[in-house]
Amino acid sequence: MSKVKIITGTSAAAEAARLCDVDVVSAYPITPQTTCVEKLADFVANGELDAEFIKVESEHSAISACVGASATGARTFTATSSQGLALMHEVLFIASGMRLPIVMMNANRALSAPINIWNDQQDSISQRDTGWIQIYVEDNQETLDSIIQAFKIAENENVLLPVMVNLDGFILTHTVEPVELPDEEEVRNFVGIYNPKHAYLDPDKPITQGPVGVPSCYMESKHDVQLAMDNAEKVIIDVNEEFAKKFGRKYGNGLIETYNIENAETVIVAMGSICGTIKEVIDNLKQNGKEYGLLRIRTYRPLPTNHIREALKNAKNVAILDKNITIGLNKGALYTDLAGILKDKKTTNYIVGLGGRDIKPEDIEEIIKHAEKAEDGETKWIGLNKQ
Amino acid sequence: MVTIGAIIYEPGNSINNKTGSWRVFKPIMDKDKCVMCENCFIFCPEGCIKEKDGKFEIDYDYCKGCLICVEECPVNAITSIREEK
Amino acid sequence: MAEKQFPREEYLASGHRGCAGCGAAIVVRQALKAAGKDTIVANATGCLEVMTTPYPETAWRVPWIHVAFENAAAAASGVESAVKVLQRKRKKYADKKINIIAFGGDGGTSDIGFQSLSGAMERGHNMLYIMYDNEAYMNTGIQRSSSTPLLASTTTSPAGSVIKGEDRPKKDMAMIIAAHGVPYVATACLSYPEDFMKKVKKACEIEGPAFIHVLQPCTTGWGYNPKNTVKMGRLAVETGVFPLYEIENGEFRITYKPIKRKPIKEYTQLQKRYRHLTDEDIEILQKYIDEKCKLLGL
Amino acid sequence: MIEIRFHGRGGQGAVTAAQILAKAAFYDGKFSQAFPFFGVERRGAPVMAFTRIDDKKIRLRSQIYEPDYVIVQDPTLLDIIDIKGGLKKGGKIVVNTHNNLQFSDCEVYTIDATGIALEVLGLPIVNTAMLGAFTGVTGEVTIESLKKAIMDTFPKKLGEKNAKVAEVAYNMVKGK
Repeated sequence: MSKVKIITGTSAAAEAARLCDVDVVSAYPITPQTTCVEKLADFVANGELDAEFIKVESEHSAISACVGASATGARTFTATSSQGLALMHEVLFIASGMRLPIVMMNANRALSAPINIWNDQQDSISQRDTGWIQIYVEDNQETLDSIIQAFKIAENENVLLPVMVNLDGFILTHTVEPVELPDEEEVRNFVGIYNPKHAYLDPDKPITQGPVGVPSCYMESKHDVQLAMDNAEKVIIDVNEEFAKKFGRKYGNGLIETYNIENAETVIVAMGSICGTIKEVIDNLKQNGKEYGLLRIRTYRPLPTNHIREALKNAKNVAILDKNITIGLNKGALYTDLAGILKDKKTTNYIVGLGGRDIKPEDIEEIIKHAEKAEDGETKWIGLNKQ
Repeated sequence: MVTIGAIIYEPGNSINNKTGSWRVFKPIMDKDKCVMCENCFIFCPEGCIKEKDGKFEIDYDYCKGCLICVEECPVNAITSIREEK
Repeated sequence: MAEKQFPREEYLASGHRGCAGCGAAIVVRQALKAAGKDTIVANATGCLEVMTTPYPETAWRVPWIHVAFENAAAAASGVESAVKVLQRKRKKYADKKINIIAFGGDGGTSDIGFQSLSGAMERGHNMLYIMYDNEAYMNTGIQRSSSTPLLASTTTSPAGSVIKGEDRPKKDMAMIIAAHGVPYVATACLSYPEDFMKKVKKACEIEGPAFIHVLQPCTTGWGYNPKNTVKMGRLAVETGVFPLYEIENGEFRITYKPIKRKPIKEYTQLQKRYRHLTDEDIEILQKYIDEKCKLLGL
Repeated sequence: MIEIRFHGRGGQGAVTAAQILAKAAFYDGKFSQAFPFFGVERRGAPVMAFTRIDDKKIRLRSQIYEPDYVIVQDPTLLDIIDIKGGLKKGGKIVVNTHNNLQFSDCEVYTIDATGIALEVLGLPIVNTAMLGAFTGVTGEVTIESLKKAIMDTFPKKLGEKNAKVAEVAYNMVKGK
């Protein structure tokens, strides 16, 4: 039986890992992820989840232990944020290169210096090239649902890639709201049992994982990861559909979600919880007879460029919001990724919400106004304190 | 073709790599002198001294000619010569 | 000798690309003969990993994983936890006892992998970590590590006109790990295979974390004739440079006591890394070793 | 949509109170959301928390700047914080104090929550008393749902006691 609980985003993530019957959890506490691993530790301590919880001494070891466990054939989960994710950096490449379907919850948080525990998305954006599938969620329900979906996507034989489910720090991690917890049995039937054919450590069938990738094989190996990422697009769509059939909820087509986009000349492109606020603003403006649209990028890697182009085919002004900044270019990563495929549109870039700077409905209205008048390629920092 | 995750499924297939070609000096074993003390066997970095029919013999496909076996043989059953190619 | 002393099974295949006379290969052959077939190996980046696994070739006949340089202990933690949970939940491994062995060089263990090793030892994973110590970063071209001994010349602690090689003594890894309170810690040397293999067996049998610091002479890094790898290890032990002992559940025991310690000159004079030492330098070194040995009762 | 701001001190349970209120609203069949204003404050420092209640799914993610209600758990905050800041015209403030208070442009309700908590709970933990008072004053949630929300937030015995605290406070202000 499913039931609704009023819980935080981190709790939703922990509940999802429990529902998926993960075998190994390896994590190191960091704000604002902590309550996720605390809850998982509780589950294990109370016998509600039969898993090994490895209380590692750093995030580097957290993800390294995940690699070891996943390579042995265990379903593996970790959670982190910000500096912790940065510390994992090198091993993130290893997890994807070794094709290990580890699932991670990342609580999006700014990077030092100055040290800042609040939300932006610089941490995960900075890991965009590591070969991890990246999903950005809008609310706590989606956090739970996406982690369940993530295991099914990651473990799909045409994919076999790790998945990072990103939720905005504090804005979701520390906000309680109603979340429907699906029935445990139904979730376990949905995700199945992880029984890898490619990666295992078994003395009866000795294999060598993580060898030296000499120049004659390295490029092919990386190309295979890219092909797996390509395959992931369809798998994400299918899993989203299958999930909807079984649990009654879906998130756009799994890759992107559009909102009021059909008749809008100006469309905002964004990721994460900010999309909720944007939808509110769009509805309010609609009451005054003005049509604006939202394109929410749910999976940032793989970046579904064809879907994005198709969704924006009627748009004239595309306002791209980034909770991150590529310093030295004065653009956000989403903008730099999309500008190239939207050459026939007027695109503008908005750097928003860095380090927990609150984004108010007025800010969204300001962005819309600006996008309508601005020159192509302009960048604007929103909510910057003037001297 | 690279396997998924560049995983190698054939244990010990390094035997395809015949390292015997590296050799400059060649150990020669006198089986009659050998007392089966196992020194050469346990100290060989290549694992290329093998027991066959109750006697040790050197697998020259892999022997790199380090001559540890010569050095560690207590009865001088192994001597070395210049490799002739 | 009728009785076969050492198992004939080879878990490290020929054809690997180690230097002629490679000590690391000897260490692994001996360790795996002791541990047996039901063993999973996690390997830190280093000579051993590189020389044994250039894709698509592997010298390993046991399941093996390499993740990165500094995290063999963490990766092994994950493997150990996974084996445990898969045995419990999924009835895998047919209830066999699986040995988890991590191999790390001195750099991957005492320097960059120190934190993850400390974490793994402290957490009590049922695993054996073997530090194969060749006393410098051999894989990258003989740079000093914290395990490089006093006065040894390496490419980053070169013997110059002002500084005489490495200016710090060797980090005492076995004692540091012993301070973690793990049930089994030992030192060993490839030149004493019975002793080393007995220790590996014991470490595998004991429940909980175990650590073996094994000295592995390196022909390339130390600068000696490859035929002398075993001799060099024997001299290290006979001179007291590398004492052999074990600490089992807190109890310290010397496992090999030279009848009379040899002067360290017999050891240093055969190695290029000590070639720059004067008699006075050797005297300093001898004194240092004498004091260390006195502490251990050698 | 109605928006509520809680003022308290770290350790007084303002964040928990905001969450309980969100739960109560949910039990009434509404949608709700609660979140803290998360600073670097430790125990004792002034803290804020927020609750939103609506008839439809809440998507707004910004902080609350113009609340309909303000709940002040600690009277000593009155001197150091602009508790009325942004309050909507005609908005209501519920303050824990045994003194009489007057503000312009808004209705102020006072209750000696500390007194009630000490009497019923034996501890000066005031968040559930304040929620009871808020419920009595505003009727935004039902006392039944509030009690249920309190009961499933705390362990059984403590839950019962806290529900009692809320009820006492509720009855005290009800119809005032």
